[in-house]
Amino acid sequence: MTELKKFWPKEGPARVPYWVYSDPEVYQRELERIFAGPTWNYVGLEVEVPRPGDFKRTHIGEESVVLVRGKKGDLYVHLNRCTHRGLEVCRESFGNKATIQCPYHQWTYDLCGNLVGVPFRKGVLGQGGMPADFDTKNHGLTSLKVHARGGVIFASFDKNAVPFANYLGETMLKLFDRVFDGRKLTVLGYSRQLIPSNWKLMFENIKDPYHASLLHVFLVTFGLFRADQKSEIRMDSMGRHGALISRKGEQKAGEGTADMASFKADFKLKDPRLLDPVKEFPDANTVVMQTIFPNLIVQQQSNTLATRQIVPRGPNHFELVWTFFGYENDSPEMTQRRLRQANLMGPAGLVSVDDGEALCMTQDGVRAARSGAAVLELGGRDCDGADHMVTESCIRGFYKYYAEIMGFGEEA
Amino acid sequence: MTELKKFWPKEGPARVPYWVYSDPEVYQRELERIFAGPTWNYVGLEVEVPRPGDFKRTHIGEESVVLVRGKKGDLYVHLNRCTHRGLEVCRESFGNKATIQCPYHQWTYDLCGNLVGVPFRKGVLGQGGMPADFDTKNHGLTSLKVHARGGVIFASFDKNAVPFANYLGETMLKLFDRVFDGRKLTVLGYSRQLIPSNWKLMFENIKDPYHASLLHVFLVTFGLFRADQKSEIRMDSMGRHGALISRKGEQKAGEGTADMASFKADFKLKDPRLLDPVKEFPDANTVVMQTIFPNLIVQQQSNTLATRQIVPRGPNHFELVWTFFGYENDSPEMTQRRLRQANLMGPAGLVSVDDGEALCMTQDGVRAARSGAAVLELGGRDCDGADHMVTESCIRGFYKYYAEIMGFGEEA
Amino acid sequence: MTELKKFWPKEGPARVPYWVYSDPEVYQRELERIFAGPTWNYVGLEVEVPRPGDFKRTHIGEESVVLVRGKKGDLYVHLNRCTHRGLEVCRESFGNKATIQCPYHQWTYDLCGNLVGVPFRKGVLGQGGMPADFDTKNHGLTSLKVHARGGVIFASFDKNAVPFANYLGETMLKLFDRVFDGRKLTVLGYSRQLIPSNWKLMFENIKDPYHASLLHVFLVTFGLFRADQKSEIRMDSMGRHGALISRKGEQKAGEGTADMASFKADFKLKDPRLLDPVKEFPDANTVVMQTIFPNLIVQQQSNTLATRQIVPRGPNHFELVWTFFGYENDSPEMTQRRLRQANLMGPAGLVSVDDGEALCMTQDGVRAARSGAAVLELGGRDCDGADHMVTESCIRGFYKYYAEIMGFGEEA
Amino acid sequence: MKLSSLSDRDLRLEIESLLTDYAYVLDEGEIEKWPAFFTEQGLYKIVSRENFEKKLPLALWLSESRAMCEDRVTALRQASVYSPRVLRHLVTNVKILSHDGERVRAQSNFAILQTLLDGETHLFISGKYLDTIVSEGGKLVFEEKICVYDTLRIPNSVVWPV
Amino acid sequence: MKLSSLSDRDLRLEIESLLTDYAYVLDEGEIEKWPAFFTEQGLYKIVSRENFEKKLPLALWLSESRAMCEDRVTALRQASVYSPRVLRHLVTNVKILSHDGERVRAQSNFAILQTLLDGETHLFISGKYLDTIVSEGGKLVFEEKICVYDTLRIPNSVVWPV
Amino acid sequence: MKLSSLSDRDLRLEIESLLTDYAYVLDEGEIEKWPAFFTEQGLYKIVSRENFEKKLPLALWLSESRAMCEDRVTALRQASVYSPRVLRHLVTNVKILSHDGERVRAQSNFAILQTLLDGETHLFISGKYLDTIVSEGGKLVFEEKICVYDTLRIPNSVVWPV
Ligand code: FES
Ligand code: FES
Ligand code: FES
Ligand SMILES: [Fe+3]
Ligand SMILES: [Fe+3]
Ligand SMILES: [Fe+3]
Repeated sequence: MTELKKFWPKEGPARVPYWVYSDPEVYQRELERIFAGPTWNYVGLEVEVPRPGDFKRTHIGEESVVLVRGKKGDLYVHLNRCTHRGLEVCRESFGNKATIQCPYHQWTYDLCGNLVGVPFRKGVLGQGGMPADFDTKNHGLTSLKVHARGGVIFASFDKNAVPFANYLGETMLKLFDRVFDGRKLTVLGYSRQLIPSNWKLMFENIKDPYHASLLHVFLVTFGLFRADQKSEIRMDSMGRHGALISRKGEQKAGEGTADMASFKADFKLKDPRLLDPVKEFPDANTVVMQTIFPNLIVQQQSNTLATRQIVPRGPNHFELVWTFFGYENDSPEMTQRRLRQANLMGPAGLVSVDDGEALCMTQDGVRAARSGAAVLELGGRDCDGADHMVTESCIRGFYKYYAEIMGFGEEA
Repeated sequence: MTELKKFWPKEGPARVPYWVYSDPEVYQRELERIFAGPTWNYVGLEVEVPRPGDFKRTHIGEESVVLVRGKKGDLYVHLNRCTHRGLEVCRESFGNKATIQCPYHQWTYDLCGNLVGVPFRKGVLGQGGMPADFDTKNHGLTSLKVHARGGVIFASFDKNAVPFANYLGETMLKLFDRVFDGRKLTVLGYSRQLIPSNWKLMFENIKDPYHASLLHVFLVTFGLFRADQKSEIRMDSMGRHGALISRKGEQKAGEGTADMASFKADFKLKDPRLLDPVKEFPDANTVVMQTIFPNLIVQQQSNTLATRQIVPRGPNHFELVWTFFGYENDSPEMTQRRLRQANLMGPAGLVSVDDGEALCMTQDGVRAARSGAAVLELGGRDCDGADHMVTESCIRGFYKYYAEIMGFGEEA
Repeated sequence: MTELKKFWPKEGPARVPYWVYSDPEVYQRELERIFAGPTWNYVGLEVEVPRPGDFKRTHIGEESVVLVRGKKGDLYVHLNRCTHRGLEVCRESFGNKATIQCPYHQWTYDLCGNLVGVPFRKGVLGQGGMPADFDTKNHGLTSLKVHARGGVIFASFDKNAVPFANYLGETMLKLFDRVFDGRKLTVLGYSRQLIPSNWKLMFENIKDPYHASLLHVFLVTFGLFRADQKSEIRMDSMGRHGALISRKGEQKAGEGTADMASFKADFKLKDPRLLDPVKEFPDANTVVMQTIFPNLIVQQQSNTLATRQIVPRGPNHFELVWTFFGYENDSPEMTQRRLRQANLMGPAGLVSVDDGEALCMTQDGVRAARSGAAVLELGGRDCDGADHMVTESCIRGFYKYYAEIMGFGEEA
Repeated sequence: MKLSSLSDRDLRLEIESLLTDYAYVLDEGEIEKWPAFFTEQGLYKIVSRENFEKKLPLALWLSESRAMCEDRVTALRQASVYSPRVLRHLVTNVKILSHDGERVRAQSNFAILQTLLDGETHLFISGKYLDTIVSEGGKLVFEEKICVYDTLRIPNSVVWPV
Repeated sequence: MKLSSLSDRDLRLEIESLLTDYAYVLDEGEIEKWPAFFTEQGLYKIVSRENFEKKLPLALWLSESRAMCEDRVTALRQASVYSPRVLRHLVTNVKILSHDGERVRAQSNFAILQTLLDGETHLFISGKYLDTIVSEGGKLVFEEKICVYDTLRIPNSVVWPV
Repeated sequence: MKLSSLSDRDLRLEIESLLTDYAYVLDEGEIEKWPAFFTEQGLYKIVSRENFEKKLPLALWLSESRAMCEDRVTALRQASVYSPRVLRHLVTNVKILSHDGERVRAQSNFAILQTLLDGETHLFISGKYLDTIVSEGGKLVFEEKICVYDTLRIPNSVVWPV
């Protein structure tokens, strides 16, 4: 570990020094302390690996891992690295295998990660082979701690990670269970994009209700998310997880729209099927966007549901993997509705395109900065939840926790 | 600032250690001490932003900046970075705006850079908003020091930069004023290229009369620039700016052409309109190539006039932006002549192509060098001007100043 | 030289810490201590530069060099860098020149590398020129130490490099002379590929008989190289050079094939001309793959002969240059046989494709590793030769020497 | 134009022209003309090769009607925030998959080059068009256009139609 | 189809179709259909521009018969280890070099785009096809197909035929 | 060939052949044949999309006559210093913009791939050709050829004609 001489501005979480977005050493520490640290990382949905032997290749931080369904239906997440000479064993996104075999020298692991086959271990024609004291027990795949809840699977590199429920905390857990309520999920499809910005800007974006009322003409115009609607900001006690909750209003001017240049009263859809939401959750909320530290966003925007997984790719890029899903008992009409509303989200989404661009512009803005910091003062300087969305507290909470886990002292 | 343990060879400016061309830490220091230091950087021409609200996006070092014409015709150069969360605000090369608005949360700045609009500043429906002590005065765009002369605009990050006229010095100022003599300019067009070499090699090239008589068959053959012609090398007192001045001769062999393998006596143009120069400046000089530290070349080669702006892009690349111009009162024939002669210059220019290639070959030559230095001994080892072009003094002057501003001590 | 705080695992050469494959500082030290160190580097074949003035541009480490045939038939290897201002002088892969002239200012070197021409050295019209004490003797091209044996040319940056024969050692020399036995060679063609892995993985691969019986279905199936065949592993006394030697068997199941999942008994060629080897060397060996530290593989696989030159390109890539050759007195049938068998080798080779992929997968597997090491225990933990191929000793030998020359201490 | 009266070769030439006209409006930024390339109930989808091969129904973008295409255009013009970009379509390898008198199924390869603010041109995405084409009012239009893209890791956003 | 009965223009159109069909089986992964594009004694070579210009005989891959192509297919399916990849051929600029009643020599440009596991699409290799085409059993096939590639530094391996 | 006697489709096919022949001489390095593609007073310009859209007159290269093209060739052969390079033109999406009996205006897309000394092939520049074509002595030639390139940040130099 390099010694990082970085100090947080004395204003605390109301400032984010620009070096967090592009410094390569900061990024290395993030990989170590955050993604390989005492966190729970999203790896997939149970329904993606329904049968024994099913596997999915994915990433935590920059490490390639394999999510595997064991023989008895149990779940494993292994580091995707042969213990012999380091080859990335699994090279398909999805599949089914009885065992995991490395192509190079065909060392073979069972689904639990135990090394069960070493060719020529006893030699050939009495010659060579592994030493007598070679013990396959010491050479199994590195396996991570795994936890599944409501059909969603998380893994941790840290064997001492706190239990997942404690990690989320009560408030966040309730919101998580709202979508993942035990019904079986159906994957509708994937989208993958490489966004040219630091991964944390994605989290900021989803924790940021401020921009939604201003940047997203589409959301504002059709009342899908707007500052003058009933809404809430919620966080866990440490500030790392968060949620933006909102209720759809009408497409009409309200108080506050004066400030919203984005409101276009005369924009009407020619094919209104695009916006034909139906209520499907017990509460009246129409949008709940939840961020689960460090790599997951759970999106419920009207009837479009998705997990968004964040995979950092150096300080200046991250990959965003969208898994759109529904419930097994969805009617065909409901499925079609979800698919249609998906037009708002993803790499070509009417709303998400704005965010991808904003993130790219931010990275372009801060990359060359030799000093300076973002200013987070909307709604005060605290890190508390709120019953409105005119605050950046949720982002402040995130950076408060971030500075802690990263071990950044304060500027003198 | 990292501590750079780099020492200049004891031969002084007669040597240029190869690490100046590719070391990433040297490059970072250049961005800090040179481009963001007490220097005047070219940003554009007045005629590019003629009316109030006109803007141009460009770069100083790696920083994106916006040149803006204010309401009263005054000029501003702002750092192109929203003071809220760092977004690169302006994303068009040119345009006209009444105010500068960031798309992310629509913070709005007036043309002078003052923050004049913060949506939801007072909250919405009585909730949220900025803290009472939030003062927009503290959150205006960062503005640079600006100076315009003869229709050319320069900016400095350093509020204490010496006045532009002093910065140039008398000799250089006179040459500058020769081209920018107060007549209104017309932009004929832009060319932009990414040259795979360190930015300083571009300066060396233009301060180097040695190569012109040897590399450029075209110049030599048609007598446009040749070692045996009447010529001068001029510099400011510090050596950072320079000029190569020459008078066209005939296409015939002279003394000195013996050394010029490039001279092709039998090369005749089939369409002679390409070389149909007319005298247009009071003096007899037909070529004046002026380098203004750290990012500008002013080119007068016969009747083709251009500014060439240098934008470094890492140690191994730089962008070269050519702005070809004429004078407002040029006749159509003169404009056409300038356009035709532009065939010699730019990314596809009959002469400039040689330079682009030479720069690329030099970078390829020095990139892998673990030691060694360029040798600059033509014309002696001094850094003085001369009445001929058989000298590398102008490059030596440049590196003498460079070693100083970069703070490189001498080798023990 | 940066101070590298890297320590080798205490298990010694039975472990290879993953940082050797991707750490940029380790890579820099390799360029310095290995490629520019007391090693002999392959640069080409005599037959590639048969006549005086013939040259070939190639690379040692990342340095560009030119192999030149002098006027008297002598051989030179010069650093491809003009001593004036560093330009890469020679920009063609092959050619013939009377002198070496730099295009920038036309400094001219004779084939031995002496500076013989400096334009305007005496000035022009009595002005400028080089200082009186400028001595061309001090500005010749940097020339490397050269040694040719059996038509193969090697060069060393280190003037004190031990004689080539000593460098190879008796055992290796004999194997080298087996192929390069004095007959004149004919180049059949080149293949060049950029493999996305660390260069050392290429050496591991060729020193690794373990994988050949498992990864290469083609080799195994047709009995071209298989663990149950008569074979040997040989090394020089330091472990840096090595050879895998094997004798073709039948395409039938043997003891040991039980472990070889790759064996496909029913795979028959429809056009058997692809595998129509004839014996051409005095001994009974059908495969000899020799690795000569640090940049050469000599391949004799049945009748396909090639040198494979390794050019590192950063820690994560290397270029592999294949020169397929035969002997001048080959019959047309023999030439055609070599060309046909070349289908097994090279960037599209039925066998080599597997290796390219395995290397890429290994780099992908180890790149993100923050700790860990490859395990090399097949055949024990020693670094000795063997009369079978069920051992990784040849790789262990390589890393034993590598740790030494790189100066890595052992972990506490 | 009557599809039934065209030979296979003529059909290919006509479809090449259609695809050229289609790409032209996108490259030239005349996006308002884009919806007219579809039938009123035309289906337009941009689908990843991954979803396509797994038969997962999600599209990157889905238009179930010409009107939905028009809504996309309006949104692009009035509601979306994005930096300037220039596209360049290379459409090649046009192949008739099947046809009867009514409709033709054709496949072609596309590569879209994109130039962003920095002025560098990059390969943006590639893939194949799977088109069902009919003749309406004397001109060819898409009854269905499925753009199956290879580029699973999309470079940022797909702002314009493919 | 009789070559001798075709005009130059029709010939070009037919060869374009042939090249499209050829690229189609490679892009779609239907490699088993690939050998049928050659005559029984058909010559197929992938050659670097360097070897081609120096007249060095080495090929990256050499098939001296359709059977050798079939062996390559079998090896690819059963004997080779490689990560998944998706190819996209752009074949353009088809030019008839010469023809008599029997055979046509044609040249065309190709660029192959490749998408590997990470989902990014890269320009893999480019070059020209130098084809000698004959008509057999009513369809055009390659008597000789020389793929001269520009990309001297090949990005890793050429797994599939070009 | 008489332009007036050609149908739209035939015209497109002829222009495709012309563009293929044009790219062929550049890809093959037969640059001496390049000027003959222009009329004696032919106008050839390489223009950035930026200048083109702003109606700024500057060209990267301007030939006002076939003779000026010939001068460029002579300069390239005798007067310019540059490293070896290989070009590969992909010319696609040919579209007739307008035509009368005398001249045709056509647009097409181009992408030029470049392979330099290191052997890697890169997308060099892309853009569109805006051509005015006439028939002279039985063959089609350019009365005007405007190459509008998208790639504002050119990778080093444009040595060869586009
Ligand atoms: S690297 Fe996996 S078996 Fe050897
Ligand atoms: S980042 Fe500019 S307004 Fe928020
Ligand atoms: S750099 Fe070679 S002669 Fe000047
Ligand atoms: Fe958003
Ligand atoms: Fe020059
Ligand atoms: Fe191998």
